[in-house]
Amino acid sequence: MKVQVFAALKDYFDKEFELKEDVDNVTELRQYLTELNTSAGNMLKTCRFAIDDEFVDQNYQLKENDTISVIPPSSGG
Amino acid sequence: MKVQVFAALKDYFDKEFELKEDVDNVTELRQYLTELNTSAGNMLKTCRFAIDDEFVDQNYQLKENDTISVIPPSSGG
Amino acid sequence: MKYISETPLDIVGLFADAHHPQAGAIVLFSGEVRDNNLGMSVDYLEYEAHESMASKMVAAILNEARTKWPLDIAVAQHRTGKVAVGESAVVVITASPHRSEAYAANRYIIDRIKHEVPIWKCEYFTDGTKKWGGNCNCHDVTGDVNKHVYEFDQLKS
Amino acid sequence: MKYISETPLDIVGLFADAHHPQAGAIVLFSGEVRDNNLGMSVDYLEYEAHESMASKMVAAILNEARTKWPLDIAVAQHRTGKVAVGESAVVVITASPHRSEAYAANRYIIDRIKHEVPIWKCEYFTDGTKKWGGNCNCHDVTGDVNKHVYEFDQLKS
Repeated sequence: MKVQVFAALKDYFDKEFELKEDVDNVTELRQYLTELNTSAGNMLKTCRFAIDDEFVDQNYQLKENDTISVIPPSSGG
Repeated sequence: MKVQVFAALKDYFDKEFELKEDVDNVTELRQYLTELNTSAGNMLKTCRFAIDDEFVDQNYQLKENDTISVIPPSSGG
Repeated sequence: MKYISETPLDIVGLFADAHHPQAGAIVLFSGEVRDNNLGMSVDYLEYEAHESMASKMVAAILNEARTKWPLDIAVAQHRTGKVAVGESAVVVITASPHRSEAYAANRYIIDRIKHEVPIWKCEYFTDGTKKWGGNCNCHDVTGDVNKHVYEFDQLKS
Repeated sequence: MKYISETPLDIVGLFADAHHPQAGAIVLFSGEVRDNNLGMSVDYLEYEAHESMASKMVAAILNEARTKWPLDIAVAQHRTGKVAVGESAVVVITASPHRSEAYAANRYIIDRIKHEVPIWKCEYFTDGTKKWGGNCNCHDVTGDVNKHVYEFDQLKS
């Protein structure tokens, strides 16, 4: 599974990285990333997750070939 | 005193004409114009009057050298 | 600033000038001539103004908008004479630090221009007929030719 | 239609294309980079997008606006990369037969883009520091990252 992060999250994680760990769903992925870098914890709480350009909810079951995007709150405009 | 009319009023009156009659104030002028062309009566009821680029009220005392503009409701934009 | 123009409005030029380092939001409104009105096919419009009075009133409306909102830019220009379908009859540009004020001021300015400023349109239809109007009929509701029903008043903003 | 652009937004070109014989009202919003924010002097901004996702979302927002209002034109484009003070970061153009709908749709589109579309700005200040953000913080109020407080909802319109 691949993880892509954006914007301020790039100060805490690589922009894109391979995830070998056994995480089943979005909730577990959020926990895993928070453990990986605790100072990103507050930010991760406000992030949404997307796969194939669509937001997925907390219970989405991650699949081996998924590329999951971690989407902080928007600040466009 | 000179009278200037605008827009649809030009279908009923000359665009600009000299007024020799003895009209004292705006109310009398409106009455006079209505008598001059009764089919413009309804339109004249909704018009405002202006002198030197400023609206004047019903009681404004007309002076000999005034040029008075008869202003139908706006339809700009 | 020219508020009443006999020649086509230079919207691109007016917009190009409407930038300000403190303005984060620019709103431009262009009122353009439609090819139809009231079910009739429109050939062109002709606008007439009491020019000296209209200029002063547009200037006053822009100043009042500046007292109500923190505007970096507030400009408006209305066309007179023959205006073809698709051409702009009136343009309003407002700019402010944040967008809410630029939108609100823009609506305020165009509403007041349309209701109050001595400018009139005559519609020429493709069947050869013409019609003055699309008048402000607010006096039917308010009972007073000096009292108007503005769209901007109906918004909370 | 290109919704996300790495090159400067061609506002004049987009506006020139945004005419329609049935549209009497055209509203253009341009969000531009201010020289200051939160009391700090801004050097430039840099915008990042999840581009494929942002493009689809802007397209969807424009379509939703078209279902809510009778729009002849609804276009929007957001810049990415480095954007200088005074340059436009986002443009929204709406056109409709009457002005009320063009204003309302325009606000709706920019509000939804700002709150929802995965685009982020990083501010670079003249003192050499940078700051991500000006984030949508609606979740602080709504308790849900998917629920936003829109300006357009606070207007009656």
